[in-house]
Amino acid sequence: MNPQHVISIRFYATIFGALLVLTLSTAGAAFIDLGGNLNTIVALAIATVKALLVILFFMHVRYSSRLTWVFVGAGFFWILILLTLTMTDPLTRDWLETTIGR
Amino acid sequence: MSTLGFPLFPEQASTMAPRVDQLYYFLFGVSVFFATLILILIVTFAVKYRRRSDDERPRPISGNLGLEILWTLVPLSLTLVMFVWGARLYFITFYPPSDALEINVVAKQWMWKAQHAEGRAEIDELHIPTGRPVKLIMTSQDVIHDFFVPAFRVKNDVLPGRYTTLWFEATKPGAYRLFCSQYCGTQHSGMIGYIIALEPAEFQAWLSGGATAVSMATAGENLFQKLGCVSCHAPNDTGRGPSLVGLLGKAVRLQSGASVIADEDYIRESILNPQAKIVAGYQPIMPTFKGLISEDGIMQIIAYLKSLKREEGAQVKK
Amino acid sequence: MNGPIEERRQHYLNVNYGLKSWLLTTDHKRIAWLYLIVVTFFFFVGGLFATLIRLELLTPQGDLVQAETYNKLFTMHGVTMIFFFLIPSIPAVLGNFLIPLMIGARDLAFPRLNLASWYIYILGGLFTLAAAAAGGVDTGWTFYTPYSSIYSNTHVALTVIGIFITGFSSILTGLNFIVTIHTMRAPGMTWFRLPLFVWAHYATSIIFILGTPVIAITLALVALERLFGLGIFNPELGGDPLLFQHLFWFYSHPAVYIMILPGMGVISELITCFSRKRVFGYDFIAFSSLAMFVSGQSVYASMIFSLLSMLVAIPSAIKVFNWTATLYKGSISFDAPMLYALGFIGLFTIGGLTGLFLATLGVDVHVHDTYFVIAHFHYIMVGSAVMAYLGGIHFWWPKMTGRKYPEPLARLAAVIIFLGFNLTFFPQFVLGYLGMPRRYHVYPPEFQVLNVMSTAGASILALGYVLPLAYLIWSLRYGAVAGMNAWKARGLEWQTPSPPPTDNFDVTPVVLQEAYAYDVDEPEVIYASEKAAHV
Amino acid sequence: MSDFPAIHAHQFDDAAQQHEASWLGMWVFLATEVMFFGGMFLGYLLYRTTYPQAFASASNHLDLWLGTINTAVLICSSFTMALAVRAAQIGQKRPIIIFLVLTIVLGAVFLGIKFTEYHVKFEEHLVPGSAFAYDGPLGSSAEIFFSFYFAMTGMHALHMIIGLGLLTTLVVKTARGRFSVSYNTPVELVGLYWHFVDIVWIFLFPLLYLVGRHLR
Repeated sequence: MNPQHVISIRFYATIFGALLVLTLSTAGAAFIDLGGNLNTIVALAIATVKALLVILFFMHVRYSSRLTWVFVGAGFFWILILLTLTMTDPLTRDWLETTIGR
Repeated sequence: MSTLGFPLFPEQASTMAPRVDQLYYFLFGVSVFFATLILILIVTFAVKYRRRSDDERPRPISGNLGLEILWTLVPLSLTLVMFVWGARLYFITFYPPSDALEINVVAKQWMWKAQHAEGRAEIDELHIPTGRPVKLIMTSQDVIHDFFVPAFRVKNDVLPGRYTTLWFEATKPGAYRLFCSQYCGTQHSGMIGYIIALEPAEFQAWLSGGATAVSMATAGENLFQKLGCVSCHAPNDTGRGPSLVGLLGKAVRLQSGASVIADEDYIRESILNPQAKIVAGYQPIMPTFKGLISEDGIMQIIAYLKSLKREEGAQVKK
Repeated sequence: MNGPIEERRQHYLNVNYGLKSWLLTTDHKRIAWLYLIVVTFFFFVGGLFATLIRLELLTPQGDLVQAETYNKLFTMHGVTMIFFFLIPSIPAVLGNFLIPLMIGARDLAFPRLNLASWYIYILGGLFTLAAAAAGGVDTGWTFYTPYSSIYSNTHVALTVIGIFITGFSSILTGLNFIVTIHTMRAPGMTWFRLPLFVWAHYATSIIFILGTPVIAITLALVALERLFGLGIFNPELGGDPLLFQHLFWFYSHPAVYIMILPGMGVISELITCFSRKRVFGYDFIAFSSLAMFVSGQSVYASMIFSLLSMLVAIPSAIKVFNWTATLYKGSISFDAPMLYALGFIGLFTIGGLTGLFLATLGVDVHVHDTYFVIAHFHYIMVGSAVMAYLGGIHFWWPKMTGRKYPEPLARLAAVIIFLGFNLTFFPQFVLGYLGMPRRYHVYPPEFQVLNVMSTAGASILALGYVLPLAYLIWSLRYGAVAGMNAWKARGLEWQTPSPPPTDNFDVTPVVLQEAYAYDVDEPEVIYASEKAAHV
Repeated sequence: MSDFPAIHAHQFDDAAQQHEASWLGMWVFLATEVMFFGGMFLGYLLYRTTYPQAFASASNHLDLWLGTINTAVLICSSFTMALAVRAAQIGQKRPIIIFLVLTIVLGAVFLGIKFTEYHVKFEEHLVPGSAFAYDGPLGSSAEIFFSFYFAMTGMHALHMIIGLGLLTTLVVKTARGRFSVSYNTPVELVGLYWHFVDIVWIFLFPLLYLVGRHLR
């Protein structure tokens, strides 16, 4: 772990700029009908990129120990488990009733 | 009944009961085997290797890979057997035979209301014929309840805002206890009753007995007229709403492009929350009937719509 | 004190006196005592509720208490026992006291946070007690919506807020343990030299930090729904009544492992010490702890849930077999902690095997929500977890207090508890398969004989629980003085005086071997002090 | 690790160990926080798949302009926070205070805008409960959307308020000269917390404000 890694102001400003541009583009993209679920996917993809920029650079994870990576990963991995496992019920509920039930 | 003066096993009174009991005996056997094995090992070791002097320094044994694999794989394969067996049984309990006799059940704090298609309704009692599969279509008016008949080994949650089903086939006549097994408030333990299984002939006699009951489909038809449904949902597709003839079980294309199977839940939702799923080609103009129709009423309308299906939609009376 | 005058050695108990020195302490050992006192209080409060429940069920009619009261009794029993006794018991008392001692640290990583956790726990407890005093709550400890959110007119919000607050106590304790175990191990204390007790607490802590917040927010949403009319669980608006159950069981199914894992850690220490053997299959026990928490993650979709519940049985089975194998060719003595440990193995075996009935879908349909479930989880939570807790308290009592408890009485209590427990809960398996639903205030008369047996067992069990309370308090003053290593155990916690000094070790220990080296004569061989290592 | 001072709490061997423990502790705490918000995100996801149209139309009742501006404000505050941490790393006292105060101001602006939005929703009877009134179709499912809106943004705002409290104590501590090149862990940790709260908003913004914009 090297938390004392000092990042230059220029670099911070670049990340900051990127975040602002992404914010505007996500707001803009929302007005275009991309059809289907694509709007949501694009919006969440942009949000994920923004979150990664903040985590990696503002939060210095890019320069941190493996242990930090593990806990950052664990948090997000676990939320994925929560989401997928729980969604299996409502998603398969219809599936069971319509596909097998007939 | 056992010789102890109290029962150890519940009565077997449905086609499901022996099947569940078979699996239960299997699990029981496995459990007894392993519990005895552990008990014997512990007692043997405890006696044989009891400390005889305080100076004993037994040689360390750090483990044995073969044993570890053995006692990982044996339980694993046994549990897989249990899983597959249990899952197969579950599928049987989950999917009612298509020729089942349908009875509607509405649960509310703290009573069971059942209504037969022919019109007879009963409270905290349910008359059924033996030797014929019976399918219950259940919903709750308030909290979550659970319909449980131990002698039949069946049980299912009864949820508000949704239909759940339960099916069984009674094998011998008699009165069997019905419990609510999902805690539902103060009088939860009073929400009990009896399932009365009758020989088919007796059941028919019972059905036609009682006061001059109107069949559910007829009651539903009356409601259909009274609430003005008929003014939009004409039998031919000429109304402002889609025709409902032969609707149940059919796939419906929605405005959103998706398509759904028009089951009981769909009908119920369309009555209470009409804007949720708009049929392709129609305007979202239907008002909600929330507060204007009871759960029983919805079930009657569904029964009516089902009757339309059976009669090939010939006769929607004006 | 008679006998030779003892040198006045300074230790954590006599370093300073007065209420303030306890209530503002940051010493993990004193905080463990603070927890011990409150946890014991809640255990007996919950036990009182249980007694009333069993008395009511003596007869089929509802003659002792009204239905409303009965429903409040079983709800308050569940809430106090689960959230205020079982979850904090072993981690917050024994874990708090022992983890730094076992890994050779001077304290937990965040001592003030540790004290704060206790105050948060107290605050949550006060809310819940206030709810009980104000008239109680009748939803069942599971708080199923929409009954809890709309229909119940008891003090749901107050209780739920109490549990919400207490959740943060668990989260902070878990956080403290994780950081401590990661960063504060003594030189030479590698991961695979850690006692299994520490491994078990590591796995438990992970469930604390990843599972507890989900239940916290779920209960908070129920409270918001009651207080401000939010409509997330309201079926009138199209809310999904099962959403609550998904979120609730995401935590509560692993929570079963929160309650049992630390107990398993305790048992691993007891079995090894009293059979003087290295634990059989250390790695398998260590990894099965982690495997349990992974496969314990619950879903409500029946198929996957069933499969995961089946899979979680495997690590449990592995543990039981390994403990049994540890006895093989050992040198077994039958002190009270060992009796508890052996009782644990027996009861846990029954509890685990009956869990398979619930995991098997076809049978679960029948036994779900009946007394079968009640019996099963009492075998796990009371039969196993409480047995482990009591075994652990007895085992480490000389370390915590510097005193010995009266051994014959303790053995008697262990036997009484074991017999009373089985008489109480075994009939409930039969009741469950017969179809007696849980949470029934009145029940059909054909179930009475088994219920009478259960109530009779409960009175024996109650005696078994009061007995240790009495003699342990007695031993605080009159017990024989215990030496540094009362059981000739090999763990690091036994290589420092009893009671330990405030900083746990006078010199930072250097660990050369794992905690189960029972083949050597003198434990001093294992732990060299820093100085010795340098020489 | 010679740049750490010898001062550290008694339970630690040295300042490096203390720093490692604090840093890890904060990340473990954030993992907890992820799950905390995760429960709500899950509920949201579940309902959104059940009532896609209601969620889309209800989301159009939120003010996109204020939402976008607020996102930008929060990102600015994250930027100033990052600069405050940087200033602490290189031991410049005045810049730390300036950037912390800027962060506080931006955080307060965010909350101000948020509460303006809440007020408007209250006036429009879009707060769930007995006074809820929704003119379009799908009223009841829309009420669920607004339940999530208030629960999620409310919980987020609560985190912001806690963050502002933490930042204020940091300003006081910095002014008293508590931090230096060798000891600035609290600034670093509050920074982590603040960025985390920012990330939560980064996900809340598209999920709440942008759902149905293209269907208008």
